[in-house]
Amino acid sequence: MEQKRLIYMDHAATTYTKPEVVETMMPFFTEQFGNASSVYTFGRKSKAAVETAREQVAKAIGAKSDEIYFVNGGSEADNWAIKGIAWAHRDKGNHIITTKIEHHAVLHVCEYLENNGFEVTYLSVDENGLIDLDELKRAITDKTILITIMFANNEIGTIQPIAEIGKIARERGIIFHTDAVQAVGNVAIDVEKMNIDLLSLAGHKFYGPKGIGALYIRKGIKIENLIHGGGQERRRRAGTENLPGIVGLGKAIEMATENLEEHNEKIRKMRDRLLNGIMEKIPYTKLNGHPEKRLPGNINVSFKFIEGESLLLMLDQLGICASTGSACSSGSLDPSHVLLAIGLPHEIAHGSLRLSLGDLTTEEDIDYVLEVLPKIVQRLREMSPLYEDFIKKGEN
Amino acid sequence: MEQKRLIYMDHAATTYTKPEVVETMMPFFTEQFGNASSVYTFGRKSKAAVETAREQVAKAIGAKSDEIYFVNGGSEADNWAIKGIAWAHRDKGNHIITTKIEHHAVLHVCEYLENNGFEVTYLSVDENGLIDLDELKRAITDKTILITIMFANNEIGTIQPIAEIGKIARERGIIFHTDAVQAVGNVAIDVEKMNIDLLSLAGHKFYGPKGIGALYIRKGIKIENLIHGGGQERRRRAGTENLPGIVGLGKAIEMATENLEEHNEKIRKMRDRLLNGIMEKIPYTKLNGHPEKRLPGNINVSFKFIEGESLLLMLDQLGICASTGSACSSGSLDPSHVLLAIGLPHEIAHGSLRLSLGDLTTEEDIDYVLEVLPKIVQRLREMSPLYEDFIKKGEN
Amino acid sequence: MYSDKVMDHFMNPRNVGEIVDANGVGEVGNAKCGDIMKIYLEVEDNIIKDVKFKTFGCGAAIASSSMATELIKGKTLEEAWNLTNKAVAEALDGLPPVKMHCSVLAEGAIHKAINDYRIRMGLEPWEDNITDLDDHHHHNNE
Amino acid sequence: MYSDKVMDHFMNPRNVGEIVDANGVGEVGNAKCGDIMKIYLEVEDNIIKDVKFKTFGCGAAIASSSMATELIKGKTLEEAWNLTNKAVAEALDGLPPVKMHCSVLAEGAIHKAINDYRIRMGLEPWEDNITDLDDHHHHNNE
Ligand SMILES: Cc1ncc(COP(=O)(O)O)c(C=O)c1O
Ligand SMILES: Cc1ncc(COP(=O)(O)O)c(C=O)c1O
Repeated sequence: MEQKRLIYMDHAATTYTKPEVVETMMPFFTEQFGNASSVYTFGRKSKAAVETAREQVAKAIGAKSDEIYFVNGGSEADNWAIKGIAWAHRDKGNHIITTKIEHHAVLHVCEYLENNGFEVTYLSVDENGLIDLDELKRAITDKTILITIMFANNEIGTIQPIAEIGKIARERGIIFHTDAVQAVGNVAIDVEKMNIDLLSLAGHKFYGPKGIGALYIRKGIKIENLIHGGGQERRRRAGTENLPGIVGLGKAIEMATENLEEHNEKIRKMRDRLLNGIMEKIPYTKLNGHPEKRLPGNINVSFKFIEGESLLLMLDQLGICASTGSACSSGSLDPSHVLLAIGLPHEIAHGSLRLSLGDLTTEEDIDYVLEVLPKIVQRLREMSPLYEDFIKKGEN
Repeated sequence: MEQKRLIYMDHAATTYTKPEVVETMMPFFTEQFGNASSVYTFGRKSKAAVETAREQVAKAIGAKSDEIYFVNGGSEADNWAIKGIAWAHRDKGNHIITTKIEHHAVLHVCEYLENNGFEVTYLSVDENGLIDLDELKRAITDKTILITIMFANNEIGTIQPIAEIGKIARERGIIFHTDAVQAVGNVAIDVEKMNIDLLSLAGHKFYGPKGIGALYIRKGIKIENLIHGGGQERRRRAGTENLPGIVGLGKAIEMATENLEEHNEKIRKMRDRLLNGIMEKIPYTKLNGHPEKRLPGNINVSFKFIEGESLLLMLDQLGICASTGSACSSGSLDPSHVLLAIGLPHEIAHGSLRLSLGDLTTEEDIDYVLEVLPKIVQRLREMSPLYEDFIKKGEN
Repeated sequence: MYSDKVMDHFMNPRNVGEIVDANGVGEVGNAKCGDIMKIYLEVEDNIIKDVKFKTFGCGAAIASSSMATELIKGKTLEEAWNLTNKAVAEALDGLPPVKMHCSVLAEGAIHKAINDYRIRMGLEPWEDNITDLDDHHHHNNE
Repeated sequence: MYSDKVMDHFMNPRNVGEIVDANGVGEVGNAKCGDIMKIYLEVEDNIIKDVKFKTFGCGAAIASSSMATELIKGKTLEEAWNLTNKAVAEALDGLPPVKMHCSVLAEGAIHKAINDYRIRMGLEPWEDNITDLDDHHHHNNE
C-alpha cells in the first residue's frame, strides 16, 4: 500500500524544511554548537547567530529585534501569550475576548483560564468565518484585559480584519494578541501598523524547521513567564537556546517574506484552478471560508453525503495528503468546531476536505487531483445511504 | 582574537550533536516531513519514527514507552513536572521539598509556586554537595505532595543517592521527580528500581540535538498540562511534533547509554589526570563537589585570590571553553547558589572554574590545559591585591 | 492506523449496494455523528441468501460493514443474530480503540434488519440489548 | 561582549603592580562582590609621576584599572580627580551595562588614593560623592 507519488496538499499542517534552510542550520549542529549564553568567543559566535535570526524575524513582521522571543512552536507561543497576559494583568480584570474559531492552542488555554477564575467571550463568526467588529466592540467591558483573535484560520483560511481589531483594542487600551501561525509567510504583516501587541508564529508552517517558533511581545507589555529557569531570552524564556532551530527560523522567515506577493500569486493561481475545477466537476459541494479574504493556498470544501476520513483514506491510496474537519479522523466526537461555527450542519461538516497548497505543489498535482477526486467522491456517494435517500427523493 | 584550536571543556553546558545523530535526523527535514498526527500513510511513517524514538528513550531509563512525553528541553520538563504536579495535587497539600542546589529551572519554578500559595523546603547540602536523608525525612509533612531533587548537579557534579530518596518518597506515598538533565548518558538510570515518578532530560546534554527533551511520567500519576492545545503526546503536550528533534533524541540516548561504562571510564581517566595535575601544579586550590560521587566528566575547582570571569577570558584567548560560578560572568550579583550552598565564602566562590569533559576531549587537550592553566592562574594572582596581602602576611 | 484487512475491505468493500426487493432492512447511526449504516437482507427459508449495505462513515465503518455482511451471508438468522461486534473486529485483524463503535454499528444494523424481517413475517422481534445506536456519541455542543 | 579595547587592556594591562614607596594608596571594592581595586600613586609636585594597580575582578575591572591608570599618569591631581567613570568607559570603547560599575570602581579607587595622599600631606581630603563603593552590589543572601 505504498504510494508511488506524493501529492502533498497539507501545507497548512506542516511543511518540509527548505534545503537552503537546512543548509544554514547544519554548521550549528556539529561545528558551531557553543552555548549562546556563555562567555567564551566560541559561544559568542552562537549568540551572534541567534541575534541575526532575531533581526530576521523582527523584520518580517515589522517589529524591533528586542521584541522577539524564541519559543518551541505555535502552541507554546499561544500558551505563553494568553496565560502570561492573563496572570500579569489579573489585578486589572478577568475578561478575555476571543473567537469560536481559534486553534485549540488558544481555545484550550481559554478553557483552562475559565477554570481558573477568568471569563471568556467567544465571538461568533459569519458563514464566511469573519467576526463582526461591532460584536467585538460590544463584548468589551471594564474587565477586558486581552483580545486574542487569530490572523488567519487554519481550517477554512479566512483572514480576519486584524488592523481594524488592533485599532479597536488600542483605542480601548486593551492588549491585542494574534495567533499568526497560519498567516506568516502568506500575508503581509506589520505589527506597528496593525497595532498588534503580541503575535505567535511557528517555523514549520513556512518551510522552517519544526520545534521552533517565536512570540513577539511589544516593548513595555507586562507578561508573566511560562517557562521559568535560566536567564535566556532576556530572562523571559528559560532553556538552552535551540541554536540550529533559531538560525533556521530566521532564514526561513526571511525567504518566506522576501517575495511574498509573487509567491502567493503563483500559489493562488493554482489554488483557484483546483477550486474551480472541483466546484465544476463535483456537484453538491460547498466552499467553506471566505471567497476572497482567505489564505492563498487554502481550499476547504464540503462534499454532501460522504464522510471525510474515508475520503482521506482513498486519497491517501493515490498518494494525496490532505486533511478533514470530520471528527472521525481524530477519534474525537464532534466535527471541527470551526465548521460548526460557520453554521455547517454536522453531517455536512463531516464531509469536509481541506487541501492546502504550497511550495511543493505543481500544476501536475492539480491535474491529478482534478482527475481522481471526482471519482473518489462519486464512489463514496454510491456507498452512502444518505445519497441514496437524496437521489430517491429527487426521483419522486 | 580568533582562537586557532578549540579545546571544548564545557560539555555540561551543551554538547555538539553527533554526526550519526544528525544523519538520522536529516531525512525528516526535507523528505519524511509529514505531520505525525495525520491520517495519511506519509504522516503515519512520521508517527512510527516518533514511536521508535519514544521506545529508545524509555529503554534508556527503564521506563515504558507510553510513559515518555517529548518536550522542548530540560527547562520545560522541569517546569511541567513541578507545576503540573503542584496544580494537580493542591487539594492534597501545598508542600514541596527540594534542595538548595537545584538548577534554576527547578528553583525558579519553586519560587513561582511560593508566590502562588505553596510552601517549599530547600534542603541544605554538606560540603560535598550531598543532601542528608534524615533531614529529608524530617522535612516531610502531611502536606508534602512532591519531592524534587536533582540526580546530578550541573556545577559541582555531585550525584545524589537517588534510589534512597525514591524509597523514602515511595514509603511515604509522595511523588518523586528528579531533574536528570546532567545524569542521562553519564549515570545508569532505572526509574523502576529507583522509584522515580517523574524524570527530566534534555537531548543537547548527551550529543543529541538542542530544542528537544523528554519528561518521563510514571503511569497513573496525575498531572496538569503545561502547554494546552492540540491532542499531541496523548493529549498531554500540545504542538506539532518536532520530528527531526525527536528522532535525534532517540538515536542520541541510545548511543549515550549503549556503552555507558566504557565511555565513562575513558572520560573519568582523562578527568582524573587533569584534576590531579591541577591540584599538584596550582597551590591554594580547592576541589568542589564530592570526590567520588560525581559525574565522570566534571571538574569544579576554586583558585583562591582570583576571579572566575577573568580566568575564563584568558582561557578563551587560548581557545579553551570553560565556565565559572562567579556572578561576574553572568552579570548577576551573587556567585553561584550551589557554591554558596556547599559553604564556600563568596570570594572563593568567585574564583571557581568548571571544566566539563566529554566526547570531544582528547589527551592533548588535557596536556594543553595543564600547561597553560597554572600560568594563567599565576598571572591573575600577580595582579590580585588579595594575593599580595596573603603573600605579605606570609612574609611577616 | 488500520490493519491491512481493514484497508482491503475499505478499498474493495464486499456487498456494497442496495437490494431493491429486500425483505429485511436495518439502518442505524446518525448523520450528526458521521456514520450511518444500512443493511439489506434477502432472507429465504431462514437463510440469508443475499445481503448488501450502504454506509456513510469512516474507513472503519465501511470495512466493518463489508466484513459483517461477508460473515452473515449464507448463514441462518440465528447465526447472523449471534455475530458480535468483537467477531467483526477480530475478523478485520482488529480496530483502533476509538473505532470499535463501528463494529458495534454493524452488529446493530444486522439486528435491526433481522427484526425488520421478523416483523414483516409477523414474528416477535428478538430482544436487542444494543441500545442507543443512533446516538452512540455524546455531543458537547447540543 | 567586550570591545577590542577592553580585551587589549585586559590581556595586556598597563601599570600592573605595586609601588613600594607610594605616597598615595586607595583600595575599593569587596571580595564578596568579586572585585577589589587597589591604586598606588607616586605624586611629585602635584603631578602623578607613577601609578600602578592591582585588581581582583572580572575582565572589565582589570581593563578599567589599566585604562584609568593610563589616563591619569603624568596628570595633575586635579585632572586625575576629575576623571569620570564615563570617561574611562568611553576610552575603552564602552562597557556592557552590567559592567559599568567596574569603571565606577576605578574612579573611586583614584579618588581614595588621591585623598590618601592629601591626608598624608596634611591637607583636607576632597569631598567624594561616590559612595558605598565597597558594597555596590546588593546581596540577597546576607
Ligand atoms: C541540571 C539541569 N537542569 C535543567 C537544565 C535546563 O535544561 P535546558 O537548558 O535544556 O532547558 C540544565 C541545563 O542547562 C541542567 O544542567
Ligand atoms: C492557527 C494555528 N495556531 C497554532 C498552531 C499550533 O502550532 P504548533 O503545532 O507549531 O504548536 C497551529 C498549527 O497547528 C495553527 O495552525
